[in-house]
Amino acid sequence: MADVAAAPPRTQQNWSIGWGDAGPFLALAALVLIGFLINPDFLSANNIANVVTRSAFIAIIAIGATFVISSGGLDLSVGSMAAFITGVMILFMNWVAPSVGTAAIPLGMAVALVTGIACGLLNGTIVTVGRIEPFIATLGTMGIFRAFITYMTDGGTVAIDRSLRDAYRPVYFGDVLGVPIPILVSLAVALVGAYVLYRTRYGRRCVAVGANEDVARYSGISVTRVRTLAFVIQGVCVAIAAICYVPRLGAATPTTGLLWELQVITAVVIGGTALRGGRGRIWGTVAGAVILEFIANLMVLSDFVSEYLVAAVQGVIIIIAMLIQRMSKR
Amino acid sequence: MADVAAAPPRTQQNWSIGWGDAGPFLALAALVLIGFLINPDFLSANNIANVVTRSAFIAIIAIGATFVISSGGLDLSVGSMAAFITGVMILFMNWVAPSVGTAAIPLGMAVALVTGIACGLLNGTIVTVGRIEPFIATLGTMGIFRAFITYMTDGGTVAIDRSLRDAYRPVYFGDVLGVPIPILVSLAVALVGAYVLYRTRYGRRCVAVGANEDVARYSGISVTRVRTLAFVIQGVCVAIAAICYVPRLGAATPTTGLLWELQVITAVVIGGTALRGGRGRIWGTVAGAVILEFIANLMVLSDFVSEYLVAAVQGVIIIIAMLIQRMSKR
Amino acid sequence: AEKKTIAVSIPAADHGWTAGVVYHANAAAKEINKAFPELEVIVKTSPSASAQVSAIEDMSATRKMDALVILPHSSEELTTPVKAIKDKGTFITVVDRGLNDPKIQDLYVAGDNVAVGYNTAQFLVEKMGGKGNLVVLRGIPTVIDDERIKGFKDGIAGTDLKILDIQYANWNSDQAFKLMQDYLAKYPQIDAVWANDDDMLLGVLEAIKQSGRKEIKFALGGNGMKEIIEKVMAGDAMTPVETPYPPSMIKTAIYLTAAHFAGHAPVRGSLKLDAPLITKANAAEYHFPDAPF
Amino acid sequence: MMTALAPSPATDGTVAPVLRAARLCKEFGGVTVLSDASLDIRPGEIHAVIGENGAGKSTLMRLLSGYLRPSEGELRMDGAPIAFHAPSDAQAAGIALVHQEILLAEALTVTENIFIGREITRFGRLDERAMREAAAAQLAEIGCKASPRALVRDLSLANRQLVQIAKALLGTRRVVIFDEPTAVLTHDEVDPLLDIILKLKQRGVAILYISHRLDEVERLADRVTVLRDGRMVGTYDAEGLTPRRMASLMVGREFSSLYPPRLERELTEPALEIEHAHVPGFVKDVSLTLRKGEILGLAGMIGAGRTELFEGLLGLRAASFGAVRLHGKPVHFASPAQASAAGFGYLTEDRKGKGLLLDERLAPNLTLAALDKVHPFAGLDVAGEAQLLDRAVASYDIRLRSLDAKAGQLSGGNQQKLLLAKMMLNDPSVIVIDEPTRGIDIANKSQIYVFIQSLVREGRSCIVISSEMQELIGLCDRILVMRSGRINGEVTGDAMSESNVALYATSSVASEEASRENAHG
Ligand SMILES: Nc1ncnc2c1ncn2[C@@H]1O[C@H](COP(=O)(O)OP(=O)(O)OP(=O)(O)O)[C@@H](O)[C@H]1O
Ligand SMILES: Nc1ncnc2c1ncn2[C@@H]1O[C@H](COP(=O)(O)OP(=O)(O)OP(=O)(O)O)[C@@H](O)[C@H]1O
Ligand SMILES: [Mg+2]
Ligand SMILES: [Mg+2]
Repeated sequence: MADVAAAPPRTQQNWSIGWGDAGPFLALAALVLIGFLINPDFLSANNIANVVTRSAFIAIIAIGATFVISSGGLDLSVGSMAAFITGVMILFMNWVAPSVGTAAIPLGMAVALVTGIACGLLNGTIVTVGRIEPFIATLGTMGIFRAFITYMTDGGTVAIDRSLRDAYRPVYFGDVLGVPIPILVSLAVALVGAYVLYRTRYGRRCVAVGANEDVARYSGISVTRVRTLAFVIQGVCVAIAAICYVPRLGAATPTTGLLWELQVITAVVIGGTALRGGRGRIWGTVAGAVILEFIANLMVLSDFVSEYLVAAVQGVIIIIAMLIQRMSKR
Repeated sequence: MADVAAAPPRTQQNWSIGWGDAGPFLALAALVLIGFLINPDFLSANNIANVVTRSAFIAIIAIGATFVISSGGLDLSVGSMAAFITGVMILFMNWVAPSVGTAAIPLGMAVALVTGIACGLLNGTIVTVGRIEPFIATLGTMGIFRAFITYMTDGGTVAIDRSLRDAYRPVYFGDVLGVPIPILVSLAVALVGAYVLYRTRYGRRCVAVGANEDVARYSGISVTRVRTLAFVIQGVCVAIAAICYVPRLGAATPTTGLLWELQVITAVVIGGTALRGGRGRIWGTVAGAVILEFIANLMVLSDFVSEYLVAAVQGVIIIIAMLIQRMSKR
Repeated sequence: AEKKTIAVSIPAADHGWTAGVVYHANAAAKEINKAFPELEVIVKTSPSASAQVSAIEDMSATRKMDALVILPHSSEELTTPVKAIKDKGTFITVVDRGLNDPKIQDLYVAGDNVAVGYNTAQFLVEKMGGKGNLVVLRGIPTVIDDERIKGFKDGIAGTDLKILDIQYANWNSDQAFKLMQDYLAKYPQIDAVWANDDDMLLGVLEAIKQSGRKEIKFALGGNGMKEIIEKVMAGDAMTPVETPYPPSMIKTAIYLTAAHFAGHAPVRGSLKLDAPLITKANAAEYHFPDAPF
Repeated sequence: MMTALAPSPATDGTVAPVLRAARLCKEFGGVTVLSDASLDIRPGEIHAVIGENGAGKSTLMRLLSGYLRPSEGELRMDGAPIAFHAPSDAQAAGIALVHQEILLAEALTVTENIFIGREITRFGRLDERAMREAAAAQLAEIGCKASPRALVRDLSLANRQLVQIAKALLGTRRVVIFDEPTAVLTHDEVDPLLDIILKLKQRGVAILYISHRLDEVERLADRVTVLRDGRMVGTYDAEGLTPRRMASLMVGREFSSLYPPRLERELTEPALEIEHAHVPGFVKDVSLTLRKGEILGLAGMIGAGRTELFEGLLGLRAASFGAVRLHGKPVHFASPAQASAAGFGYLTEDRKGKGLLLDERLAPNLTLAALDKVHPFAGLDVAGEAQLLDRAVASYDIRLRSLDAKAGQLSGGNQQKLLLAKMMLNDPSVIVIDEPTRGIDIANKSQIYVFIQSLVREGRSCIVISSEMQELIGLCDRILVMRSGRINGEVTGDAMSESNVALYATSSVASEEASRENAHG
C-alpha cells in the first residue's frame, strides 16, 4: 500500500481539453489549410468573420445538444423549435411594439427564453416520464412545433416589425472591439456550458446518466430529473440561438431551421461527444459547428464542384473529418 | 449432480411473437377503431387497400432497417438511396429499351438490385472498416446518393420510357386474387426477413452483435462482416422497394424518397425493435409502417384538423402509439 | 477591359420547378461565358434561406461582384442581406419573389403567382358553368403557395364552385398521389382537382387513373412542366390547359443583366411575365423539349 | 460427524441488532427464489451468508439494501419498521452494498464513479481535488493501486471490484454488505481487504459477508447463515464451524474432497507451443509448451498479462508471435472463429462482459459460438438446440427456475457452467480456461475440477489461468508463474506450494534465488 503515492504519470488536464480530444481541432486545421490552398480569399478576415458568425447558431444549439446527447438522449426537434420560438418571439414583439416601442425587444427575448424552457420541458417529460425513445419523442415534437408555427403564421411568414428592425439589428450585425456579437454570444454560451458540464454537480451527473443509467440510479441520482433538465438546457440554447437569429433574417417562416437538427447532431459528434452518451465535449462541439460552416463556405468559394454535387462533396468531407477525428484518438 | 432430473419448465414460444411483442398490433388495432369511428369510409376495402399498398415501400425498406438497427447500426441514407436506385434503374431501362424492348424491365430490376447491394456495401464499409458512427456515416452517404441522382438527371425528373410504362404498370397497380402486388411483395420480404432474422445463423449473429459486440467477438463472430451484411440487406430491401416504386409515378424526381429515413426508423421503433440494438421485430416493423400510413390517411379523412396542424396531430399520435406499445410491454 | 462578374444565387434543385431554374441558370451561364469573354457568370445554389444568405455573403466577401441575380428562397429573410450587397454598389437583379423593399432591385423579373391561381380558377368557372366540387393540393407553406391559393380563391369567389378540401402535399408527387387517393376515398363526388404545381399534378393523375373514377372532369396544375405541356398539345381531356410559370425566367433575367454590361444602354426596371392560359393552340411556344422541366 | 451444532436463536444476544429481516420472500414472475428468510445483524459483527450458487444470497442482499423490494416480509432498522423504495434510501440509512457484479460506469474515471451522486462541491463548483484525494486515500486503504484518474474501462476486473468496494465504503456506514468481494481478487489483494473488514467491525459497523471461499468465512465470521435453494437452513455461531461442516450444511449432504485424485501418466507429445509471444504493453517474450493431456496452470498477480497473452493469440488484440504450433502444426489465428475451427477454445474471465448475452435466452447463448456446428443447414434447428440445452443443463448441472430464463437471470455459478457448455460445443482439443471458478460455490467447484480432469482424460489438453493458488496446486500437473508480462518461473511436482508460487509471482530477484534453490535441491 506504500507505493500508491507514486501515482501513475498524470497528464496535465485541468481544463478538459486533452490530447485525445484534439481530433476536431485537427480536422478544423486541415480544413482551413485546404481552404486556403483552394482559394486564398478563404482566409480573408472578412470571410472568416462571416463564417464563424454564421456558425454561431448551430454552435449555440449544439452546445445544448451536447448535454442532451451526453446524458444519453437525442433531440431532433431543435430546428422546428428554433422556428417556433422565432415565430412566437416575433409575433409577441410586433404585438407589444406599438405600446412599448423598442422595449419590445428585451421583452421578446424573455418570451423566447420562456418558450424555449417550455419546449425543452415538453421534450424532456415525454422522454423521461413517458419513457419513449428520444428519437421518436422528439420526431413527434418536431412535427408539433413546425405545425404550430405554420398555424400561427397562417402558412406564411411573420416578419419583424419595421420599427424594431433597426434597433434589433446590432444583435447580429454589431460587434464589440471588432468581434461580431454572435461570436461573443456563442463563446459565452460555450464557456457557461463547459463550466456546467465539467465543473458542476449537474454536469457530472448528466454524463453519469449517459454512461450508465443503472449505476446512476443506484447511486441515488434522479435519472428523470437529470435527463429532463438536459432537454431544458437544450431549449434555452435554442432560444438564445433564435434571439441572435431574428435580426439576421428578420422573419420566421415555416422553413426556418429546417434540417438544423442534422447539422447540430453532426457538429456534436464531429466534436467528439459519444452519440451513445457518457462523454460530452463542449469545445469540440463548437469546433464541429465551425467545421460544418467552413465546409459549406468552401463549396461556395471553390469553383470545381458542379452545383449538383455539392451535397456529395459535403458528405465526403464530413466523413473524412470524422476519420481524422477518429484517427487522432488512437 | 444428483437431483437435476426435475427439469425446469419451458413455455411454448415457437414462432417469435410473444405477448410482450403485441404492442404495435394493439396500437394498430386502436388506430383502426378510432379511424372507423371518425369516418366509416376508413374501413372501405378500397381505402384499406390503398393505404396498405402505400405503406409497402416504407415497410420493405424498414424490414432492411430492422436488420441494421438490431445489429446496432442506423441508416439515414435509405431515402436518397431509394431515389438514386430509382434513377439509375430508369436511366438504364430507357437506355436499353430501344434495343431489347420490354426485356429492359427485368434487366432494370437486376441493375437496381446490384446498385442496392453496392450502396449497402458502401455504407457498411464506411461504418465498419472506417469505424465511423453510423449516424454520421450514413448522413454523409445520404448527401452523396442524393447528389448523384441530381447530377445524373441534371437536377430534374427522369421519367420511364413510354414504351415500358404499360408493361411495368402492373408491378404497382396490379393484383393477384384481389391482393395488390406491392402488398404481396412486402409480405414476401417480411416472411424472408423474419426467417432470416429469427431462424438462421446470420439472424442470431446480427442480434448478438447488436446486443454486445464483445460477446459476439469472443464467440468467434466477425462483427465487421455481420454489420456490413446488415447494411447490404438494407440496400437490397431499398432496391426491392424502388422496383415496386417506379411504376407508381413512372419517374424519379429530386423529391423521391425525401425524409423516408425518418419514417422508416419510426416504423422500426414503433414495431418494438430497440434503437440501441440487440432486439429486432420484423412483424412489428411491418405493423409500424402500416400505422404511419394509417395516421396520414386519417388526417385527410377526418375533418377536424386544420391543414396547418396536420403535422402536430401526427406527432401526437405517434407519441401515443409509442405509449400504447410501451405499456403493453410491462 | 476588366472582366465583370455576374453572380447568380438560386435555390437548390429540390423539386421539379427549382430543378428547371438550375438548368436554365446553368445553360445561360454557359452560353454567356462563351459568347461574352468580358463577362463571367457564376451560379451558386442553396438549399435553404439561411444557406442562401450565407452564400451571397461569402461571394461578396471573397470576390468582386458586379451584379447579383437572385431568386430568393424567401422575401423577408433575404431582404437585409441583399441590401447590404447593393450598398457596395452591386447591380441587383431579383427574380420571381420580390424583396420586401423594391428600392433594392435594379431589375426585377417575375412571374405572376396570383395569376396562375386566378386564370386556372377562371377556366374552371367557365367550363363547369360555375358549379361543382373541387379539391385542391397546395405546396409548402410559403408566399408563392399563398399567392397562388389566394388567386384561385379570388377566381372562384361568387360562384357555386366549392372547395371540398385543401391540404399540403409539399410540391411532391408522391405525397400528392397519396393525398389524392385519400381525397377519392373521402369524397364520392369530385368534379375537378387543382394542384398548384405540376409535380403534384403527376401524382394526382396517377391516383385518378388507378381509382377508375369517371366523374372527375378536370385535373389542372400550373408551372409549365414539359410533360403537362405535352398533354395539352395532345389535347388531353382532363388536362386541356396549363398556366406557365416558366423556370426559364431566370435565363431571361441573366441575359438582361448581361446586356446591362455588354450592351450599350443600361437596363433597368421591372418585367412581369404574364401567366396566360396555355391551350392546345399556343402550347408549342411553351414547350422546351431539352429542358428537364 | 454431525456434531450438535444447534442453530443459534436469531433473537438472542446482548447487542440489539441494527438491521433485522423477518420472513422475507421474493418472487420473480411467479417463481419464488427466496422464502421465509429471517436474519439479524448486530453492530460490530461479521455475519456471513453462505450457500450454493443460486441459493438466493444475492437476492437477499438486494432486498436488504433497497435494490429489490420484498414480495413479503418486513425489514426493521433499530427496531422500527422501514421500507426502502430505492437503493439511495438504504444508503441514506447507512446501508451499503458491494455488488457481486461490477456496477460501475465504464466511460467514467475511478474518482467520478466513486462520487457519482454525492459529488463534493465548493461554492457550487466541483472540487475535483478533494474528491481525487479522498478517492486515492480510500483506494490506498483497501490496497488498490488503480489511479483515481484512470477510466474504469481500462481497469482489470480486480481493480474494478476494489473501486466498487471503495465506493461502498466511502461515507458513514452502519451496515456494509459484501457480496463475494474477493471472487475476482488474487491472494495478495485479499488480505488487505480482509483487514479492512475487520477494522470496520471494530468500529462497530455491522457486516454481512458472502463468499464461496469458506476459509475466509472461517477466518472472519462471528455468525454464519446458511441458505439452500432459497430457504434458510439456519444461523450458526461460527465458533467451531469448519469449512467442511459449512460445505455440508450448504449442500445438505456430507462433503468429502474438493480436488479429484491426481492422474498419473506420461506426458510427452506437445499440444500447444507458443514461442516468443509479444503483446505490446502486456506480454514480453513469453514461450510455453502445453503437452497433450496436460493440465497446465498459469499463475500470477493481476496485471501479469495472462489474459492478454491469449487474447493476443486469438487475434483479439495486436500481438506478435515467433511461432505458434497446435499439435505440431504451425497456426496463426486472426480471429476467435479461426481458433475454434482449429480446435482451440478460450473461456473468458469476464462472463458478463464478454461471455454471455445477458438479455438473451439460454439456448441462443449456448450455441452462439458454434452456430455452424449446431445448425449445419440454412435454417436454425430449434428442436435440436432445445435438446442441446436440455443436455447441457443436465450434464453441467445448471440450476435454473425456467428454461426460458434470460442468461442474466442465472446466478453467477450457473452462468459459468453455461459458458463451459458453450465452449465445449465446439469440441476443442486445446482449452484455455481463464478463472474457471470465480464466484463458484464449493460443490460446483469440485464439479468443475472433475470436469476439467475428464477433459484431459479424453485426450484434450488444458491451460487453467487462475488467481487461486490452491486451485492450481490441487488440479494442475505443472504451474507456470507470470509476472509483469514474462514467465517468471515454473513449479512442478513437490515444489508446487503456495509459497513457491507466490515467490515467483511477486519478485523477480526472489525468483532467481528460488530457481537456484530448486535446481540444487
Ligand atoms: N431478476 C431475476 N429474475 C428472475 N430470476 C432471478 C432474478 N435474479 C435472480 N434470479 C434467480 O434467483 C435465484 C437466486 O439467485 P441469486 O443471485 O440470489 O443467487 P446467489 O445465491 O447469489 O448465487 P451465486 O452464488 O451464484 O451468486 C437464481 O435461481 C436466479 O436464477
Ligand atoms: N483496456 C485496457 N486498457 C488499458 N489497460 C488495461 C486494459 N485492460 C486491462 N488493462 C490493464 O492491463 C493489465 C493486465 O490486466 P489483466 O487483469 O487482464 O491481466 P491478467 O494477467 O489476466 O490478470 P488477472 O487475470 O489475474 O486479472 C492490468 O494492469 C490492467 O489494469
Ligand atoms: Mg450471488
Ligand atoms: Mg485476467
